[in-house]
Amino acid sequence: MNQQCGIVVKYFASLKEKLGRSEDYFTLTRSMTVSDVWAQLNPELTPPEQLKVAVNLDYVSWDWVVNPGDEVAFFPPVTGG
Amino acid sequence: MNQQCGIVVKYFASLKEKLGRSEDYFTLTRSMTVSDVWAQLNPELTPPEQLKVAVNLDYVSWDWVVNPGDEVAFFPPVTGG
Amino acid sequence: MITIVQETFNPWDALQTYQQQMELRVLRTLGATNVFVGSMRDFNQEVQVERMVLEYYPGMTEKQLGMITAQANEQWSLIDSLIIHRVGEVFPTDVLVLVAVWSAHRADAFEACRFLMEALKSQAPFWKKECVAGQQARWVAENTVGYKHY
Amino acid sequence: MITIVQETFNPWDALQTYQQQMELRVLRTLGATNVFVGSMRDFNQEVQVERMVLEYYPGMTEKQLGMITAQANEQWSLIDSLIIHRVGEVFPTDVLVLVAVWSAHRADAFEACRFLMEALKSQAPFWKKECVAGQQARWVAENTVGYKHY
Repeated sequence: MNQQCGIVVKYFASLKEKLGRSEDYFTLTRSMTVSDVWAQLNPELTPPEQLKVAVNLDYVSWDWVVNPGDEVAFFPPVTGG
Repeated sequence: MNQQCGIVVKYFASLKEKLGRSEDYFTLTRSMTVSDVWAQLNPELTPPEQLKVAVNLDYVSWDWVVNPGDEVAFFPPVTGG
Repeated sequence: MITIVQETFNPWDALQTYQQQMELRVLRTLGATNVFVGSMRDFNQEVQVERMVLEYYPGMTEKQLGMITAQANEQWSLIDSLIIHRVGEVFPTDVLVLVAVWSAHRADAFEACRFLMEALKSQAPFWKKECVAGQQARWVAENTVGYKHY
Repeated sequence: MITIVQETFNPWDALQTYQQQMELRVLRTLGATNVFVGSMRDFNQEVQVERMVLEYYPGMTEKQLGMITAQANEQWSLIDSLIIHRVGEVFPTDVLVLVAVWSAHRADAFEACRFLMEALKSQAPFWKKECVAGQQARWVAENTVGYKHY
């Protein structure tokens, strides 16, 4: 896989445990939103309503278009502090 | 002076310096409000508008009636903290 | 606890010491602590303040601080609180006041601590006299209101 | 300064150390410090929590904390701020988070500290998993809103 054409997808906390994995590598073959990325990688699971998504360490909405080289992350509401 | 019939009047901070004294002892000969007490002890000085008054360690208004044995205090707005 | 102190104090040491005296069963219920520390700046209204003298009204000051603490306990769900106020001669960087509030949840600690500070500044009989470089010492006229942003 | 720590820390020691490194010319401008300390209680929603595991998102967590600190600096007049957040395995009475804000005047310190805590709790990627006596470990679902009284 050419890293430049791929994206890294990370999962955290309860989502990571539910999916049983913490990271996916994925090669973009067409223009995709984060919503498309989720559907491609987790077709069996409708994303929980509260699920958050970040691209390159910033929060984005589900219609955000990803680019090759991006780091995408899905995670439940944060509970720190 | 019989302590039981008298009141102690205290002055603090800038008021104490202005008056040049920190305490007066005063024998009540009739029913008096704190306003009367001030007028009796400091006839030459109209009390500054912002001046605070306390009787027995609690804030009171200027029409509060004093009793023998009371501790009356006059002081400028507080500036602690 | 409410204390009036004549000597310089270190707020972090004071908090350490105070919290060390709490029982473990109390410590295990603490979720939130909010602390305010007020210290002496060397400038006030454009003039350089070299030192200050803090006067108070022994008896009334403690009573008023006790009353505002009781009010805070009525209004919020608090586990403990600590007020330490300095009096006497103070110099720049000296701590003037420490207010600390312990509670289970953060809203109570934040709000009660701020309430205590504002109430202290408007009710507790303390007066500051500033000694300004090259000028006669002057009494601070009045405290500012602290809730300016609301 | 923003720090993520893996080990137990004492908030009052941390503040002492941090403030000791400030320059005297900075210390002389400080009028107000507001500190929030969040610690682990042994009860949450009626069940006894024996320990917790705090997960975070290395990189994003620091970035988000940096962004909220920048926002606080835009909105209030601050001299310095410090955020320390614990991750990994924690036990009752352990400190989870410390937020400290230094300013010239108290309203800025109070408001910025509270803003930072609320922003941290809603934006910074940390997740708590509670290990409850006699039950399976469970992820905390969502943080409460802290401004309940306003």
